Amino acid sequence: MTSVSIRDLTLKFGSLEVLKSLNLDIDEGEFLVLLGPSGCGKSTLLNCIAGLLDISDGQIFIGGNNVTWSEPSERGIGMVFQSYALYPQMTVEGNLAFGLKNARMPKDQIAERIARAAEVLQIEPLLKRKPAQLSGGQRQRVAIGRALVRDVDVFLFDEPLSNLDAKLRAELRVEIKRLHHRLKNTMIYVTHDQIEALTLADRIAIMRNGIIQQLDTPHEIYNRPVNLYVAGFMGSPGMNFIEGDITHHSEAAINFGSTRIPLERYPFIRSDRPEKAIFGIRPEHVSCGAAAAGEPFTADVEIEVVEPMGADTLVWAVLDGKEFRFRVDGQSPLRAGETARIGFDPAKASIFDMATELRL
Amino acid sequence: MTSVSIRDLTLKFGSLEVLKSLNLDIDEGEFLVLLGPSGCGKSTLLNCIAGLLDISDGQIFIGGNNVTWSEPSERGIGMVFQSYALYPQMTVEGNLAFGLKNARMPKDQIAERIARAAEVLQIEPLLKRKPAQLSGGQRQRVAIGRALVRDVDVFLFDEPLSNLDAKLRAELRVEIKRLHHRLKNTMIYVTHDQIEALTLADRIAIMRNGIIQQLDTPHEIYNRPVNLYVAGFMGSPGMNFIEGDITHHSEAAINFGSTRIPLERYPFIRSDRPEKAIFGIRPEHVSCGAAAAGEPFTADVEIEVVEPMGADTLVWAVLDGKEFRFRVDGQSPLRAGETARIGFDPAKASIFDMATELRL
Amino acid sequence: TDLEVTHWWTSGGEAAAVAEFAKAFDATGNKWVDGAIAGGGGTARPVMISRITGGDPMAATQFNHGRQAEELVEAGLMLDLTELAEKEGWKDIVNPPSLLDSCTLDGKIYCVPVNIHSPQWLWLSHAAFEKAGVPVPGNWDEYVAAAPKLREAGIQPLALGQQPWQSNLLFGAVQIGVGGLDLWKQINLEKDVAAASGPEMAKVFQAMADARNMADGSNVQDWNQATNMVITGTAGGQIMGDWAQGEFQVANQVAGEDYTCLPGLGVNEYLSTGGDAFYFPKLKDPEKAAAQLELASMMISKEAQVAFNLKKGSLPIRGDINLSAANDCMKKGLEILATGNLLPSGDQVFSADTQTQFNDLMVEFMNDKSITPEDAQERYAAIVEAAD
Amino acid sequence: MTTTSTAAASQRPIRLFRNKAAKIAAIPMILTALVVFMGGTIWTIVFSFTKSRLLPRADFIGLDQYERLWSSSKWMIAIENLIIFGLCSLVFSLVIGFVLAALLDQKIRFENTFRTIMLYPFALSFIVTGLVWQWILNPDFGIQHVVRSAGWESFSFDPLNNQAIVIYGILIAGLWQGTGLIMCLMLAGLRGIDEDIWKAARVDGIPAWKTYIFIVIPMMRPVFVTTLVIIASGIVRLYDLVVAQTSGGPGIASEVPAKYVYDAMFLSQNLGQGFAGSTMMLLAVLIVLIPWAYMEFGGRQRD
Amino acid sequence: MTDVTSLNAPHAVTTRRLDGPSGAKPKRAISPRNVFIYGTLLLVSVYYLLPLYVMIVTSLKGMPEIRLGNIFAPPVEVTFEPWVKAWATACTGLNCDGLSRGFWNSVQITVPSVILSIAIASVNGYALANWRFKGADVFFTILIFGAFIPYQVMLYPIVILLRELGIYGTLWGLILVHTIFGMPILTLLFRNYFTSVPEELFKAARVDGAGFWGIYFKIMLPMSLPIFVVAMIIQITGVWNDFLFGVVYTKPDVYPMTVQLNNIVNSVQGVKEYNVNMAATIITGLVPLIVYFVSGKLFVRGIAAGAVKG
Ligand SMILES: Nc1ncnc2c1ncn2[C@@H]1O[C@H](COP(=O)(O)OP(=O)(O)OP(=O)(O)O)[C@@H](O)[C@H]1O
Ligand SMILES: Nc1ncnc2c1ncn2[C@@H]1O[C@H](COP(=O)(O)OP(=O)(O)OP(=O)(O)O)[C@@H](O)[C@H]1O
Ligand SMILES: [Mg+2]
Ligand SMILES: [Mg+2]
Repeated sequence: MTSVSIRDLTLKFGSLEVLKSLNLDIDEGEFLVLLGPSGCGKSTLLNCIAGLLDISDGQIFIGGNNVTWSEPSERGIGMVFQSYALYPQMTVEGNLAFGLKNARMPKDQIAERIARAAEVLQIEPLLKRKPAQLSGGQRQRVAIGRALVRDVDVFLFDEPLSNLDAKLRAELRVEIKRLHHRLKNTMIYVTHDQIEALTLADRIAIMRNGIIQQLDTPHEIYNRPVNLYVAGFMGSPGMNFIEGDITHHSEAAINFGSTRIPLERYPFIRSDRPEKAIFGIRPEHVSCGAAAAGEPFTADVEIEVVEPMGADTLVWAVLDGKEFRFRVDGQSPLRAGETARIGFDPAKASIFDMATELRL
Repeated sequence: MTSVSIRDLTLKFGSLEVLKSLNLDIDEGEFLVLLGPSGCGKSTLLNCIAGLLDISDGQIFIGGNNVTWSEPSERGIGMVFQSYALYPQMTVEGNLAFGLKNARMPKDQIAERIARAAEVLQIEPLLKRKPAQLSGGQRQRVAIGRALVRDVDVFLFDEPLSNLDAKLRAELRVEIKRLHHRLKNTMIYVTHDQIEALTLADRIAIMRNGIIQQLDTPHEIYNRPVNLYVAGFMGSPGMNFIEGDITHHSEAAINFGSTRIPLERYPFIRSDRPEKAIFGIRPEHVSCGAAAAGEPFTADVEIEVVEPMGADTLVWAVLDGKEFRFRVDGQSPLRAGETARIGFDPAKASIFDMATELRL
Repeated sequence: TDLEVTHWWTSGGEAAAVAEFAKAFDATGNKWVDGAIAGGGGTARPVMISRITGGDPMAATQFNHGRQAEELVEAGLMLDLTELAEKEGWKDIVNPPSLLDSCTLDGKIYCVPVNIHSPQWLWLSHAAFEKAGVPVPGNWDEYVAAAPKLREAGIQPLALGQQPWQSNLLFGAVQIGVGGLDLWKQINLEKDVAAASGPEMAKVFQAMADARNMADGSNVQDWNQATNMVITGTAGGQIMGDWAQGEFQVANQVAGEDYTCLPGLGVNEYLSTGGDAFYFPKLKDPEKAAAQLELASMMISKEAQVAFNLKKGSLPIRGDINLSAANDCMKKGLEILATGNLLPSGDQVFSADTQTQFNDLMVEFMNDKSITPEDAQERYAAIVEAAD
Repeated sequence: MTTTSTAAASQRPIRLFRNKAAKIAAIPMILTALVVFMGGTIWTIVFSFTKSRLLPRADFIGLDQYERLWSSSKWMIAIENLIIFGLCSLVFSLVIGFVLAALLDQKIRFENTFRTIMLYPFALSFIVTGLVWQWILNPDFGIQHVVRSAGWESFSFDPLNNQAIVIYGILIAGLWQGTGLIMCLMLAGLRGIDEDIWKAARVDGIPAWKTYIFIVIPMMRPVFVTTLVIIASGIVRLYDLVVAQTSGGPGIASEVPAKYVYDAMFLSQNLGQGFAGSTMMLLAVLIVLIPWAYMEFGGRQRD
Repeated sequence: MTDVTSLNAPHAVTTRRLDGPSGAKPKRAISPRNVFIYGTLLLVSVYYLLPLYVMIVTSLKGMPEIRLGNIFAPPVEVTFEPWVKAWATACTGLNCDGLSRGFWNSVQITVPSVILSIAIASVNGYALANWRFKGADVFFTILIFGAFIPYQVMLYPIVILLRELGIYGTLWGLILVHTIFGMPILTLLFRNYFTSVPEELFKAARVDGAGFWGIYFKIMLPMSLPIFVVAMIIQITGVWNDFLFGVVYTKPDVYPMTVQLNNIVNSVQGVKEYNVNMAATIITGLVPLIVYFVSGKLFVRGIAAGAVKG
């Protein structure tokens, strides 16, 4: 059953059309992540769903009801903001109770709800404190708690982790995931951090300029991006892109400079073959040294920069005049200036039409 | 030859001693990264070197000169700030030229310097724009340019990338590294992002509460942290720590629950053996499935959460009652709830005295 | 009944005079609620007008009688006193009758004149002239001639306050004193522009220039500060209305002994008879309306007139009372009043607007030596021409 | 999809009734803006074309009141004074306010004390300010007297009694009262500037005064705009101070438009003339205000 | 590779103290910079304090001393008589009870005026900042325009307005007038302040089901102390010091203190009694001054929070 449905949603700020006739269906209990660069309209979409912005056109359904013109509090949603937006002058308890009091819930019931949420989030010892006395992670939990107590169908998160440092972010990410496992609510989660998106999402919607580019599971999006934009956006370090010409003599291949990459193993999804194409391969799909020998395609590259990143090392190299990055083990002995042998399986690559930028 | 030397530097804000008798020598052309959690005194140290804070005690030498009491502009340093601190009402060119004009440098020489810096940083097309019209990365480059034109010996960077998004951060990181290769200036770089530290640094100084904990190459710091703090601080996801008892019956081993990890392969650096110790192993040093079989130590774990992160997948599991994370390939078929066989080589581990928290 | 009375009489002599009214009114079993607003008519009048037009008027209010309240009367905001006036026969007792005329509009009487003020007086300090070693002058010309001597002795020849109306008052006195009655009438009554720009008038402005020189260095603001200079002998003289008398009295000075007063500057002994009048805004409460009539009746009564005017130093508006207690100066005034050498006051002949223009011109002239008498005369004539 | 077909589309509500509470709450403001400020202004303008005397009367006489206004030397002096006072107080308020703020921003001791000293005059009314300064500047008792009796006989400082400089005498008092607030605004603005800018300038070797002039001041534009609005509104309203200090004297040398208007309305009992003066003043205000409103609302929507 | 232990044992080099400057940069208390800064500030302080000093000194002198001496000289013989007179016995017309009778009137006028005007202006500012409805900016611009209109100009239209409302001459009329004229600048302050409150807070409260008033009272008000202090100070100062409205729109029995002050100052009995005038001036200014001294710190904080953002 769909939990949230958006039909032809259009939103304008004055003459600026931020969301363009957008459609989206989210299943009950699904964890959907909206991912996209800054300014693409993620927050705007979330605010529309929450009812915090008056939409220009279209309809919004939550739990089967048309809530297009309902008040935010009547939509059965809870929202967690980037800055947490805790009410600074209330205690944690007050923060949690505020929404319930507004709904005129009896006192004992409020207490019960708060107790349950506090237990789930393990913030019982904090209930009497004010937000200023909490650490970033604790604030974050309180903010989630505020949505939790209201017993809503849909949770909306607007970059809830981006104000935290890397370590805490990693921990809370897991907590949110655990929470989702436990509660099984529908969750819509905005971020521009792809690690968050990949780790949390059941499905990811990649947005750009108010339009959803691809809506699919993390695995599909990562491995089979539908267009060049998605391919480039996902993955850090980013995919290597090499422009080349497609040839079909005996077998399909892509050529650039004096290099020829055979494509017989590549799973084409389209039957037309444009002449110019862009070949993309992720740095982590490239092997190096001894391991490269077994790959269907091998070549020599000159190493320019070696970036040790602890667990792994990223190598910036040049492949036949083109910049080419690949990832090796953290203990790798590669040095800048050396030449290395690399190899990869074109089956793991993505190829895009140079003109339309769509996947071939 | 040392380029920057710091002797017994002490800095107090009122009664708060932020830097405590700190010593540091930086070689010419070295890229030193100061890494540490927020508030540990990194920026303070940098400001002391730059002469922006009056120190309480100690001496500072730059290029062999005692600059302890010199003005910032006389120290031969250039500084790049987190917020860039570009002069908003001047064009990029104006920003670059302002310091030079002020030093009464002839016009043609200024133009030449700017041209050179602009070329190095590839900001020629931006020279006539104002900072507000630039993107984050471009601003960053201009901020570097401002230091560059002044032709200084030492570059100081105070978290120059932390205001940027992940993608841009990765790109600029490489650019800074290339710049260093080209200019070969001494660079001191403050960050709390360990990836930046690992990729950029010749040496990393890990700070905590105004004290340098470890000063070494990235490789050493990552693989042979001198104490528990450094071990926990470096690496994301962080190292797994397991408390246990060290036994020496036939051979050294660490025990917890019913698990026993043999330590004969571990390169002890100290001869004393405390009873209680903490055993640490990085998630990426753990193998899983078939690969685990070949490792000196193997065990079964229950999988709790699986976090696919694109290239890799992080698995949160339980090893004999303790939380245990390990990293597997991005395409791994592991599911939450399953049991998996893992293994690792204790030679890659780090063991710390529970009392002193120092490496054994 | 409590009646609120607003006025701007707050100087020593004035306040004492008002107290007489209040006492008399309280004696009738009513209560005088005093609403004094200091700072002169400029501060007080907006309050009065606002309150009357705002629909929450006081029970009685001071105006200079003349044209100041004309429009309020026309707008029907003022209580008609005709009935009371007829009953008490005001027409017969008010002298000069022009005072009552000023209260009359379309044959109805709207105000009670309470005193006669004549502004054309020159007050001279005996002490000052003694110090300078010149006899006390008997007229304007002697005074002007004595001025340099006064200056030599370190005495301010002529005291003049900064407020604009004081300069205009000085001008009015010089006009009648130097220019004479005919010229005065041509200009003020007939609004004869030719006369205003003629040679006779030029003499007046020359005299004003003399006065300007004599007043040079006088830094005080208020009229009674200037009077105080005469009282203390730091100034030789002041041209001020008869109300200055009250200040001399408060200072226990005796006319003829400590100071001399010269009506019409001692040249042409004419006095213009302006004065203060009380108006009674219409009130809704009938009880108050009755009390208003009592108040009006009290103000014009003999006893009140005597008591009030003695304190204030002004002349009573009734010809039928005997002011034996009056001092030297007051008696001079009463004599002139009796001979009928009277003129209407500026407030009666010119609108407040024109008056203000005169004020501005005169104060500018008196303070700015770069304005020649000729320039001033030209501008004066222009105002006369535009006057309505 | 089940949802689209079954659920009845909820009606788009009428625009006027969205955020009803907000609109109701804004009624006092709307009424004030429309009835008092707009209404009063229009009423004033309309009656400036009439011959109204003591009471407003719809007795239209065209532009006569304006002709008289502009041929009146008092008005001309008033305008001239306003321009002098306005320019000087604008420049001096900003300069003094900024310099003081900059001094206080030097991490000095007793900052609170100094700030309070500079700010307290703002708590006093213009009447009080005028009175005190009248007293201090009085040549017979005040500074001039004191200096002279100290032996310097020829010393002359009597701004309130000297036509040529009387407006500066008023300026002294005006600045005394107003600069404290300006200083506070500037101080707040300075504190809002990114520390790093200062550091960057120091590293670049730029002296402090240059940093202020070329970098900090341009960055404080919003503060200057707010400050300008506050100063300008004070200048246009200048009235009480003049009345308390000089009543427009000596002569009419310190007349200002607001006083001209007041006098015309209540002393001359010539409302029409007063309204004409007001209209001219309002016109001047609009000239100041329109650029501000444009900057405030025209350029950007919301930041 | 560095020896790990070197971190804990002092490095060979570091023990050797090199020549040259060491330790904190020497700072002289009397540097040219400090002389300039403190000198200027002290000089300026004299300018600001002089009038207060003159007021106080003069108010403690007797008239003879004033006439003879110099206004800056401290009183030879301290007398509190002028204070007593100013407070209790100075005459205006017939009433000889000094400022005392105006004091309570002023309090009665100030308290409700301040409360009402701040209440309305804060709601306005809140509505403008957080609930931007169509046309709001237009009204706001008009309101700001109102900040420039000289009070004298509006005297007449307001008389008519109050008359039509039927509250002319009542305390409520005066309160309304103060509210109206305080509205522009206060609304500007509040609007700027509320704009600087994170919008997310407002959104969170809406999601939590709070309405316009709920958000205002429960969220916005509790966190607006600094700006309320600023508004309070400005409004107390304005209302307390007001003379024109107090005298035009009320009656003698509720005239504020400033009317008595004006009367005392402008009623000259022979010579001006400067000592009484000064005492009266100080007494009248005392309330706003105290408010300033007590809450000065919050004032600056509030200004920083509310006024500076354009
Ligand atoms: N109130 C507004 N008025 C006008 N334009 C707006 C408004 N709010 C947002 N926008 C514009 O709408 C676009 C989308 O904004 P939105 O906040 O949804 O981006 P986002 O994807 O959430 O970005 P971020 O990752 O930076 O939060 C942006 O171009 C922004 O400038
Ligand atoms: N001006 C100051 N006055 C008093 N204490 C200060 C001042 N500046 C910094 N501190 C304190 O000194 C300590 C170190 O601050 P510093 O800015 O050097 O930290 P940091 O390592 O740069 O942190 P971050 O990563 O957050 O930038 C902190 O505890 C901070 O509170
Ligand atoms: Mg957003
Ligand atoms: Mg820092």
